[in-house]
Amino acid sequence: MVGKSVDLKTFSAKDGLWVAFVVILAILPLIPAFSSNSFRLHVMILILLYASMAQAWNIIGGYCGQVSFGHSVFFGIGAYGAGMAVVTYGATPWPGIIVGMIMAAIVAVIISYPCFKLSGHYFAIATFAIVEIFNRGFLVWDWVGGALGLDYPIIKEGLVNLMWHQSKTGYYYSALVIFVIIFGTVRWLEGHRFGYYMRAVREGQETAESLGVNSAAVKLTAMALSAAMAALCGAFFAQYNLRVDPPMVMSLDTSMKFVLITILGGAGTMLGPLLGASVLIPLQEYTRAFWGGLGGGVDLIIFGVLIILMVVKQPDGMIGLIRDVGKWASNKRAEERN
Amino acid sequence: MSFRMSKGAFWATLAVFLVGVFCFGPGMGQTLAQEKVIKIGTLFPLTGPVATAGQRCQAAVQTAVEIINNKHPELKVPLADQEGILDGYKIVLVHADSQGKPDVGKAEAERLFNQEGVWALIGSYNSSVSKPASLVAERMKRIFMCGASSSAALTQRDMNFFFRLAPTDETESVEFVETLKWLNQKKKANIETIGLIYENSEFGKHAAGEAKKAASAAGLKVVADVPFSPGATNLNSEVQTLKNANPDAVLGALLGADYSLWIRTMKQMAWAPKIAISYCSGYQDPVIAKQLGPDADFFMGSTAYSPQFNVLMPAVGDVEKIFKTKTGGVPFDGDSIQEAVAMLVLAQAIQKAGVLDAEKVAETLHANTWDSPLSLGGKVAFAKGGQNSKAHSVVTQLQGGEYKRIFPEEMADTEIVFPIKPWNQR
Amino acid sequence: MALLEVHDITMKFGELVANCQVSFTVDSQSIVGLIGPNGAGKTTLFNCISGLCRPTKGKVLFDGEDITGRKPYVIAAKGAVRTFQVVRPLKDMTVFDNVLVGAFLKRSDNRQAFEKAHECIRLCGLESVQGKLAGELSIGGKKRLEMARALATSPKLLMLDEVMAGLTSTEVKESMDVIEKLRSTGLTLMIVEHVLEGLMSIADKIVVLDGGLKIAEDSPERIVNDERVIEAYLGAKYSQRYKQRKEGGSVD
Amino acid sequence: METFLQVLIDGILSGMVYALVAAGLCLIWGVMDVINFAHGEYLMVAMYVSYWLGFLVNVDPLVSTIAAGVFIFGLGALTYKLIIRFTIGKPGLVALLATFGLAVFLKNLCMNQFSPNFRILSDTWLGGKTFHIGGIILAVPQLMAAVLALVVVVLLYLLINNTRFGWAVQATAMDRDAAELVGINTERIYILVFGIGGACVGIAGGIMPSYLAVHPEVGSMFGLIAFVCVAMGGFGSIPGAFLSGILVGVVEALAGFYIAPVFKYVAVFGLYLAVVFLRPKGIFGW
Repeated sequence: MVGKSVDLKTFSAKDGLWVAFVVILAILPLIPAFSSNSFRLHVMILILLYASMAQAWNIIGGYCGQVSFGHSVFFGIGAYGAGMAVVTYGATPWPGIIVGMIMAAIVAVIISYPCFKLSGHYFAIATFAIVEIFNRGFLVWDWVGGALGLDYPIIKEGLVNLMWHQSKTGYYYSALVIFVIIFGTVRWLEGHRFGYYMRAVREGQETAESLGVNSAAVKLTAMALSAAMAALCGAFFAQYNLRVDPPMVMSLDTSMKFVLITILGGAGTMLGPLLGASVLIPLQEYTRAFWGGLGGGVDLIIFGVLIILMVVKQPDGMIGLIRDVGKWASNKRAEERN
Repeated sequence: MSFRMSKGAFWATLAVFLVGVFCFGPGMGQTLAQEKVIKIGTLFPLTGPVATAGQRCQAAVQTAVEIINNKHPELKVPLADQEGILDGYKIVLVHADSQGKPDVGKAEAERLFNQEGVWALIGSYNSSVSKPASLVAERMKRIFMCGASSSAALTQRDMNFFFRLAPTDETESVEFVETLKWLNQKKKANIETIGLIYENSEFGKHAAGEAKKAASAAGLKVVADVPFSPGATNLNSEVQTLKNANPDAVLGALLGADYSLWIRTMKQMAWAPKIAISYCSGYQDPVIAKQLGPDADFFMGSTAYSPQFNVLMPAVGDVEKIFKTKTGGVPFDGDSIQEAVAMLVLAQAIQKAGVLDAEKVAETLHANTWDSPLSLGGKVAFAKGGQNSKAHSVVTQLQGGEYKRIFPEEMADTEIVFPIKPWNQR
Repeated sequence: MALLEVHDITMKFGELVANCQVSFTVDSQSIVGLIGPNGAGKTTLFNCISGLCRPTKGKVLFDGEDITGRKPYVIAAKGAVRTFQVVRPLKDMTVFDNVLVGAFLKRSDNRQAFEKAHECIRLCGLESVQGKLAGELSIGGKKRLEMARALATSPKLLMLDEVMAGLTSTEVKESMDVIEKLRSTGLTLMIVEHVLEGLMSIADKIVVLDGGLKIAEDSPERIVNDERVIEAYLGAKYSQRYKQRKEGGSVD
Repeated sequence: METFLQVLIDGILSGMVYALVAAGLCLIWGVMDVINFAHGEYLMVAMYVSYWLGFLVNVDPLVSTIAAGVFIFGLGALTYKLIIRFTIGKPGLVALLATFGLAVFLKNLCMNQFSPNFRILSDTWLGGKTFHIGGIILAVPQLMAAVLALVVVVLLYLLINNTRFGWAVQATAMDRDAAELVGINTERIYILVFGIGGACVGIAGGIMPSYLAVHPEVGSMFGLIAFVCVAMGGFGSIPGAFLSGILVGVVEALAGFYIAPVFKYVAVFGLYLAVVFLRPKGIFGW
């Protein structure tokens, strides 16, 4: 979408496609093949959730170029926000979600400020370290449930409690709303000053500064925004699984998922996270469903090989793959014409 | 990294999304054409840090199903002498891997019910997985049989469809403290202080909490409280902390590899308490005694089963032969055998209820006392909330690589070696 | 009135002295050339003015305000914008988007920023490549991009660091035209050049650096005859001979 | 005081093993700017090599550590040939994610092949032996591992700094193209460096079964700690990695004992953050 950004319209044909896509998604549960409690609906919920998570990461990791492995911290804070509101205080999750998002943004700014002074691998390892510190900190912090975690009671279902019992349709539409919020925000950013500034910082910090871009402020803002959105996803994750504990939400594994999905799909692009989640999540869920019961970790072996292949062969992600195929096809057409 | 996005790319993404969701969907969960089949799901951590235990549990359920489905007149176990239940219904297992993660476990539980159409679930070893997974079952009004998860909280939720066979860490803690009191009386052991070492996870933390409660009720003083990160590269500071506090007795909750590391580190530091009692898992892993050799001796723990219990539970021996074919010769342990019991008791209840109706079967499970030759004490009965009120375990001590029964006295077969022999006198 | 005043700038990197007590002024709406041989400290001086380095000593006043050691983006926002000698395109962004980043400095509204970017792209003759990724441009294209991007920020003072180096003479000519055009719009320019051709014809004033010291500050006509300048550029020997020839005498 | 010394010495001993694990990672990082995420899994594979040699043919870990080193050398070279080769020159993240895939693959392959059971070698030469100096107890296996670590790291240091091969490696690390120009086969250097980096962790893993249980998850924590040591020591500095390895071991032990055992890794990671916030390129970095 960058290439055509020469035109002035803020609402382009591309956005029309997005709207169409969301409408299709919204209609899907009405088709019988997606019965209200099917595994397929579960997979779709996960795709939407992980695509949103990846898109949240994409703000700072893709657009702004700061590869953080620490996003599970923010995801976890969001999850704990919702979890504690319901489990500890017996309230609805909503205030917890808001507080969680704000807390995540604050924590993001505090820990990112010193980290942004680090470069390359030093930064990456610092974010690893932060995840481990938070993970272990939460494991011993009794106020948040410590190692025991938080278990949701069964309470009244509905939007008020953001909880549904038998049917997954409610969760599906909630995930869709989160998806729309996060993708919409990123789409908006992409076409506005802040979006250009983020990419400028990614491409060259000194250059950006010479053009009047306060790169530190851009990075911190992007990080805060990204963290708040990750927290929103985390809150949904807690509501969906009805349990929060540190290994579940604040672990390197979770962090890696943010990164992997985005990179596999195509970092710094709007479609990348969705594409990555659409491939990786069904793969993960269905390989586990097919082979997981064998107990040999076959699903994970395949998963590992696939990651290697994908990363090595197409570092631009699947977006790059599609682009290459597109190029190849148009070349072919051009040849035929000649 | 930014590309000119064509409409093509967009539609390609949509296609990938839909293919991902659609293609795999149908075809899953198609059942065998056979009519008289009861599908039961198993949900265990088949990969991840506790995969060993999970795989053994799965094998135990498979063993039980083999007994139920086929005629085994040589076994003195209910349902062994007939083929199937309810006049020819056979049980078919559908296995799933929780990876030891609550979110995965919950998703798999839902898939097993909704997609695979299982009738009931057995699982799921980790208490942290059993909690959300059993919630799924409860909300669907389906039965969840839990063999070995030990968290007492599981059966304090007033659930109607949840049944747990193993003794809880609460009862185990009381039993441990009883053992110490008994030692003080009988042996003038003079045990006054307690140290706790446990992995900082749902399992360890919960056990330690119960241990503290039981200890303070009995007037014992907890002088060292040492949680550690599971999968640690060493346990030096943990053991050093214990050594410095030098408690008379240590209660431990450590799984597999951590347990062996703990023992070896204590040996290296040339320290041992007078007595050490462990919650299930690490201590009762049959591999421990073999691999640690004499170092494993004189440590104690609660055991629901060990091959040396054959005198008490004569029926197990032949069942174990089947189990061993699935585990490469590893015998039952106290966790896995509970899963076999869970399967057997469920089948007995279905047989007795006479219908495949979850509510009826759950009522039947609650209402009766079940014969269970694979359980210590031989009986199983469920209290409100689903706890097996007849759950027993014995405090044993490893002597010469064998689990010797020490307490309660009426079950004992050996005199306790007290205190633990120093490392250099073995 | 002077738009930029540089007072006694000294910049040391450890033992190495890159600039030593350099002072000069740049008048509003003038073109000032900053020349000197390799390693004379031109780029360092630029870095000190634009905030990339903090000078060890000395002061920089811009528009009457002390901007010494301020952050680059603050200085850029005040209107003193520079280009880089070693081009730094934002590689994975298109040429247009590169310029747009500059345009956003003074305009947060998309429409205005887009218009400004278009204008600067036209001015620098980049229309035909505006949709390309900046990393794919030729070196000449990248130099022009540097300029377009800086221009888009609507600066008061534009500091060009060797935008003409490595260009063909026609390209140099074109650039000169653009610079003349800019001055007529009221812009002040400070130009670092290694190549003197062309610069001499448009500059109002030339500042010469050598070995970190300012050795001359004068109009172009006088600079070309300045001994020290010739010595700096052509070496002592040549300068000596030049002097001798001038004096008509001979030494050894 | 005695306790303090005991804790300190235990920390130093385990720190030296971290240092050896980190040294291999450090070499790879320094020469090709690649973080090998599968480093911990190399360690795990090495432990399996040593375990199986001990279990099947009764070779003591002290001997099979050499075999493990050779094996992981091969694994490293193979990794380079099949994976890393394609990631050189691309953003650092690419190699990191690719090796993350490799880590997932290796871990689960071992689980698939060897089952998740933990395995212990009983009756090793060193197993369980200790000796006492005053009131301080030294565990022989750990001591041996530490000595081995010291020897290997010193050899590695000498290799890099005092041999023609080492100079070629340094030249390649500084500027690959320039090194090519002066006739260095940099591709070969890369293979060898990845192999040698692997061999270091292979040797560390080879001796570990004499005091640590082997299972598929055993490498993860070592891997993480190695990252921390390397980054804390500074880009490609082997003495830096070695010192920070020991520092990490000591901090871990002291924090574990004097604060609380659950905080020992928190202290290690906190130490890393503190160091890089003060010196963004690590202790020995530039």
